[in-house]
Amino acid sequence: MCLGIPGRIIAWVDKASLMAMAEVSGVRRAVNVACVAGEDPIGKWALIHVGFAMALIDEDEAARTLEALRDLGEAQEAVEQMRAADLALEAAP
Amino acid sequence: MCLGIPGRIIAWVDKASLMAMAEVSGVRRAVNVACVAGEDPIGKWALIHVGFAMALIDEDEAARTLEALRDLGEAQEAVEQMRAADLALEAAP
Amino acid sequence: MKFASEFRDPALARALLSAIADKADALGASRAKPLHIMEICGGHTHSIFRYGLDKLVHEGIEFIHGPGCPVCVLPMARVDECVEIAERPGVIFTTFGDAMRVPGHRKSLMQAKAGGADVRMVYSPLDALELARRNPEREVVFFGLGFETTTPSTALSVQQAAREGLRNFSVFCNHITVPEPIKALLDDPDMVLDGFIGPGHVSMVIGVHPYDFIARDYGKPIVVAGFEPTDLLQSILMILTQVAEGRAAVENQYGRVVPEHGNPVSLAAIDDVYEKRPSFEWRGLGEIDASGLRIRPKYRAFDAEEKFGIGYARTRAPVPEIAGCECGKVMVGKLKPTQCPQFGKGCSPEMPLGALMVSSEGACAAYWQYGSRVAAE
Amino acid sequence: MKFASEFRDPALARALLSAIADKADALGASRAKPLHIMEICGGHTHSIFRYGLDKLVHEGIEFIHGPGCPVCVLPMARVDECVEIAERPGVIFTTFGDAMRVPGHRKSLMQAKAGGADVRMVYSPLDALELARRNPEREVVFFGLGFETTTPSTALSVQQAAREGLRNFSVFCNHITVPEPIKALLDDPDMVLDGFIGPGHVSMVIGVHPYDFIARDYGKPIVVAGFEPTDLLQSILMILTQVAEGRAAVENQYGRVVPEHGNPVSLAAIDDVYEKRPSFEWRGLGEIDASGLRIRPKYRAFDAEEKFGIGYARTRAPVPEIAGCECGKVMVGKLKPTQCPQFGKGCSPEMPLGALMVSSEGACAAYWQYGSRVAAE
Amino acid sequence: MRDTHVTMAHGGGGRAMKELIEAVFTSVFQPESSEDQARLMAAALQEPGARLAFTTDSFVVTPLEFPGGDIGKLAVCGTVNDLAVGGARPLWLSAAFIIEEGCEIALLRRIAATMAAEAQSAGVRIVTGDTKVVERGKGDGVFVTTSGIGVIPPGCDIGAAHIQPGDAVIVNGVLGDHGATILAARGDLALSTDIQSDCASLGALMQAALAAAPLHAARDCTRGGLASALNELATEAGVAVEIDEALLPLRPEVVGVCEILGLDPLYLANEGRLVLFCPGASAPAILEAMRSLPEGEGAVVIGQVKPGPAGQVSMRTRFGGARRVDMLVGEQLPRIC
Amino acid sequence: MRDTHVTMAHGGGGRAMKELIEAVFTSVFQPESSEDQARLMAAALQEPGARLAFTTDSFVVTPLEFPGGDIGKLAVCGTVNDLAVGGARPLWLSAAFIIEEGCEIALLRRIAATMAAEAQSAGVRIVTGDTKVVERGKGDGVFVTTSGIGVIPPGCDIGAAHIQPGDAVIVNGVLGDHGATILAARGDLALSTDIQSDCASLGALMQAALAAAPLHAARDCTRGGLASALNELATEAGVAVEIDEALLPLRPEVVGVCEILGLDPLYLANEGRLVLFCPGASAPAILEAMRSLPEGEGAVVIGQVKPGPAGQVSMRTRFGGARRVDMLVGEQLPRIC
Ligand code: SF4
Ligand code: SF4
Ligand SMILES: [Mg+2]
Ligand SMILES: [Mg+2]
Ligand SMILES: [Mg+2]
Ligand SMILES: [Mg+2]
Ligand SMILES: [Mg+2]
Ligand SMILES: [Mg+2]
Ligand SMILES: [Mg+2]
Ligand SMILES: [Mg+2]
Ligand SMILES: [Mg+2]
Ligand SMILES: [Mg+2]
Repeated sequence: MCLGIPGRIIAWVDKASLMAMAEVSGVRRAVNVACVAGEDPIGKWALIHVGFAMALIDEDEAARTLEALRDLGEAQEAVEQMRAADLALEAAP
Repeated sequence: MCLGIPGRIIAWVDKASLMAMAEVSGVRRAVNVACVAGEDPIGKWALIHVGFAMALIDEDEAARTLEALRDLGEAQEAVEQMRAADLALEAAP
Repeated sequence: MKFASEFRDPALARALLSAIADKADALGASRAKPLHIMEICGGHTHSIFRYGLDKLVHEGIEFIHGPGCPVCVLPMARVDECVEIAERPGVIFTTFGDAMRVPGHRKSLMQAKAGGADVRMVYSPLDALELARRNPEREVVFFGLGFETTTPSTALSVQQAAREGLRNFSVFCNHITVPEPIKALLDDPDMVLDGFIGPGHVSMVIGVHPYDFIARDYGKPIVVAGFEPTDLLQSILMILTQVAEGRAAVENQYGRVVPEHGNPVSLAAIDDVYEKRPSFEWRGLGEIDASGLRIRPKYRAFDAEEKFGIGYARTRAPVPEIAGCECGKVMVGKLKPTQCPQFGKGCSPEMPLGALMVSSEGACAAYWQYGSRVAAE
Repeated sequence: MKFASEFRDPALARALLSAIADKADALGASRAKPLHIMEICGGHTHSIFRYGLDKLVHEGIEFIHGPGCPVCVLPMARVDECVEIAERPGVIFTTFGDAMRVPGHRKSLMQAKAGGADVRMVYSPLDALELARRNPEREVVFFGLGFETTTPSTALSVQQAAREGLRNFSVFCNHITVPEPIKALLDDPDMVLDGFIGPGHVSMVIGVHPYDFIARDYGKPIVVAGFEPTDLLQSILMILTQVAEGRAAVENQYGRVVPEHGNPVSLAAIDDVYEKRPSFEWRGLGEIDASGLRIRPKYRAFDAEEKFGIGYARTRAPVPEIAGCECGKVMVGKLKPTQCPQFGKGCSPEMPLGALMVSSEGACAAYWQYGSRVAAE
Repeated sequence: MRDTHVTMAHGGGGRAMKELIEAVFTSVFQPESSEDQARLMAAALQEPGARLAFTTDSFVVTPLEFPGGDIGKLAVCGTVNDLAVGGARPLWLSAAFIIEEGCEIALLRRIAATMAAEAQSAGVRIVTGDTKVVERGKGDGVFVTTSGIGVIPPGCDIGAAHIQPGDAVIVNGVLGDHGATILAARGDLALSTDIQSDCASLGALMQAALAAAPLHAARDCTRGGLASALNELATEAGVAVEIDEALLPLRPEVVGVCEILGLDPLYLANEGRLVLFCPGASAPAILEAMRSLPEGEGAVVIGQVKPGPAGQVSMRTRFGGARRVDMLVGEQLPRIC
Repeated sequence: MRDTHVTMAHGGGGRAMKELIEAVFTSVFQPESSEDQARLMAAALQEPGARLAFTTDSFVVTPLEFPGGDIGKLAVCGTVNDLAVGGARPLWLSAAFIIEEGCEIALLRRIAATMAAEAQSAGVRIVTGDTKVVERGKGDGVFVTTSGIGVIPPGCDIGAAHIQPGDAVIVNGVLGDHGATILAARGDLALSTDIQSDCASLGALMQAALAAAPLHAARDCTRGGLASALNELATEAGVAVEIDEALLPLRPEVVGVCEILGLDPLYLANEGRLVLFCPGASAPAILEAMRSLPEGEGAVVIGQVKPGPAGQVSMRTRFGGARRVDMLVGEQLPRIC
């Protein structure tokens, strides 16, 4: 449930009613930023759901996740190389 | 102004609200007969205007008018024959 | 069609035409010095052109097309008010088809409909009543237009609405009466008329006596006539006979439909529902005393003027007609349609400038439609 | 698309798939004896099929598609009520597109629209508010549907309507919450689940702690996950790791979006506008205590249940579901969609019998749409 | 199909649409392939000097079904007739449907069945088509647009330009039945009658007339009635046309509708009537040929062509008057005055 | 004309209608005669073995004008394309307009101008037409129905039945631009983008492809998008089609619209896109030929044909998964979950 999509808050539309313009891949729509207005959201990335910016995206955390995945990728490659070597050894007569 | 057309009142539709069916050359429509309901209008010819039977048609009077016209026709024919004869006489050498 | 076809008999018509010609010759009427006969009623105008009587009748008879077309005499300001009511949200504006194309200053009702107003053509005020019953959440306004022939139907519908306690039905009452403008025409010193063909269906309601003043006070013959071609021809013959005999009387050609004293039910309904306005504006004729009807206070709940705060009583400053439009002069017989500088140029049925070009009873439309157009070209 | 494309990287996915396979092998999971992992959220179900993860992942991992699709768990009686409201004269019924095709007993909202009801799809409750502003003479009803992800948007819209004093806007509130049905599932003695993928966007609002009971009381691992394919694979890996390590904890894979304690503004709006219903009916799951939200009395003016005297509180007698529909069993993982006797026969996306065939998040629709259909044929 | 009414889903381009098209249209029209174009050959078209005739009309009518026909019959007859009056032998039709959300599927089936039956009896095939669905309130049940292809055999050349002073003017039957039927069937004027639409395909009739004797031009009298067709032709041909009121075939009921509403039957729509111009000498043979077919039973001469004034149509009234019969201005409105 | 908006009078069959037609349509389309049928000859049609292609489509779109085109452009391109993808050289179009009362006449003029321009650049003539006016609330501004006639030269025979396993599947450019443009232009979702409709006539492109190398079939991807066209063709041909997600050309904005609304770009409508099936060996030459024209600049292979399962379309996802690409069920609805 709950289709959410990352978009960048690019400008205020009406600060009084907490409406700002969000952009997703070049597509713009005014969204309500009440939930993320604790800090100035302009320029930030947020998770957009049914016309509301529901959460700011933590860019560092995103980078950390990707980093961890890349590390895993390398580790897994090493494991697979080892496994391939093992298999080659086993297959050797 | 005031397009009116002779139609025959053929049956009651709703006597309480003085609505009856009128027929004009095989075309039927319910009309209000309040204005002609002094005598029972069913079977009678009436002058229909904007959905109301506005007057009963006096059949004797209609016949009298036509009769007068026919008489005129005969008289006029006679006059013309006489005139033609006159002309013929005048034209005679 | 019984009571119609018989009166369209070419043989009878021929006899009448010949008798008329004889009378007209006897009276010395000629194209140069014609007898002027006004058919008051637009329905008669329509019949004259539809059957080509204008071309068949002796050339010493000239028809003057009178003000008896309710569409033609409606001032533009009334049309503007119709449009204004029709454009209100929630309103269903009902009207006879005749009024759809009459130009207002901004637009006609047909154009208002195209612009989104809910305008519906009805055949009868009864159909408007039925719309009101079926659409209780909408306000159904009926455009009450017409002379005495039509006024009873609107009155009876208002009475019916009152009986049913309908709260969403009202009439925008612009009904008018025939005798007053005739009097105004007769008072015009420029007017030369030799006799009148009286509107038969008006007399079906009001009888023949309301025209007594024409014969008595102005010395003009008037024959109340039916609408079939022999009716009209017979009436002309009757007028010529009066002229020839030096008489002026109110005669009734249309006895099969017109009772001497009119229809009591209709008269009672008219009296119950309407009262006379002090005066009413006619296109081309200006203000005429006591020539318009309004809804009596006891039926205020069904009066669109009251409901919408609009209408004649509230907009007495006369709204100017379109410049260049000579409808007024044509309507009183001072100009022939083809003498109007707009005829066939700025004004044609597809783009009428004046109301006389809209209604098929209007003299200009009749001239155009039925072939006298060439005269202008 | 930033924050999305990176998490769809095939290389990263390959590594994750390989690591998962290793872990699954190590745990002795096989097609015959799989590990059962429930993705609670329909969004996850959708992603799994959209990216073909079900076919890519080690065969010892079996996905159980949980009840986290608000459309799928909506009882038919609610749809009937939507239709009833939508069919009232004057109402503009607004809804997310998802709900349009869900069958009711008489008809779906799409069919009601075809029948003349003014049903409009909106992208946001803000669009419904705007419709209310622009149509002051109409009653605009918004169908509030969804879990905690969506509840704040409705709540904020109600608050906004109240601030503006809108009198023609109301919400037909059928919002529901995630933790309660999970508890119900865990209490089912037949249920064998090895771990949960937690709905990331729900936790974006409510944080991760509402799931503590899953680990603490039931000893099951749960990883709150994002919706991109690597998010899902990483979460599976994290669950397998917990299983391998004999741990059961609430972990957060989706840290870039999910704050531990959720979003305070959203939580405050929820608290201000809604209160828990004593219980709420779920399709396939029956009544679940405290699993539904209703609008608090202070916002009664915006509560469609109050305005129309309709809704859950008033129709407690459960309305029977369509006979032959096995949605309930599929939803709790007791049947695979292809094991439902109706699958692909009486029930297909063009003519859905059950809600699981309607929503693109429904397990049956996903099976059909994304290729597991053949199994049934 | 389980659905009883059309929803927006049936216009989406997907499975629901395919199902609707198959259940309602292609099952009845039976096109030869599922390609979205018909591929056609006709020997007559390849004859040297043969010309292809191509025409189109959209049909919009309320009510969709009426005594004597439905919108589908109109759509087939109308396009067949537009081909036929030009001397073409109608061969193939296309049919495109714009359906309003909420339209009853059973109604669509009836319309398709009528179309198939009428096409068969007119000797044409409906070879390609299309359906679209529009939201409720943006359509009116269903609109049908047909286009038609026919072949004009070598040597056949008729049209307004060939009309000559002295030509006889012929119609194939009573006028205005369709228009009067629709006015009554609409219901808002609360009129009831027993009249039926004259809706009919006139391909065979035209072929019979062409075979009988030389003729100059023909046109079907549809919207705007006989008066508009005559005015168009008189203008295009640069001649005058004079018709005779006493010769006009009119049903009493049609006259009745016109009298009640203040309409002129010359402007009422027809859907199975044509006006035909031929040398006076051809008239007897053509009348005889026409009268041998049911759709020409009522064929009569109603007037003749005069040298001028160019573009003018007039009518001799029953007692010898004459009146201009102008083109309809806007639409005919019922009037009370 | 003095009128600025269409009223019912413009549909009445009389002078107002004639004036509208002349002022707005025939003055721009310039048909050869005023007969209500075009009379046509084309040498290509009389070649032995030549076949006539005939197709029709109604066009209904909101808004009537949108970035990259208007309903008139759609109506010309759509019918030209339905002819072109069958191997026919488009020759003649008919155009029928159903106009809602109140429609702005200036808008109609713009639409007619677009149609004339597009027809000219596509090398076809609009030779016959029709207009109807419907009451307000019974239409949607204007609907346009075009029918088209083309000629399939002797020896040219392409179609679904010719598709073979091993065929390359080619599209001529980015997908979904039209659908995404319309969704945004409609305004009710309050999305704004810079995308334009892909609306284009593909007659020249098809001729270029046909000239370049043998090809088996082509179809324009309109309503229901690429997915529906592929499903139709796979079913008709009795083959499976496998496309590759990584090869699909998609504009970021289109992806954006889809992500926001939960839509799948495979189902978005196109109006200037076709999918083409050719032997693998033909692909390079066909791609080159297509890319030499602006409407084929973005031509790429997106997949290939497999023997079976018959009728199945699947997509290899970016990381090696596979998913079924079923036909669209009803219409794509924006979703939040
Ligand atoms: S031609 Fe037109 S403007 Fe002149 S009098 Fe007649 S209606 Fe009025
Ligand atoms: S196949 Fe249909 S009826 Fe069966 S469980 Fe799925 S949705 Fe329910
Ligand atoms: Mg045509
Ligand atoms: Mg036609
Ligand atoms: Mg025609
Ligand atoms: Mg099509
Ligand atoms: Mg409608
Ligand atoms: Mg087509
Ligand atoms: Mg097409
Ligand atoms: Mg196509
Ligand atoms: Mg036409
Ligand atoms: Mg509309």
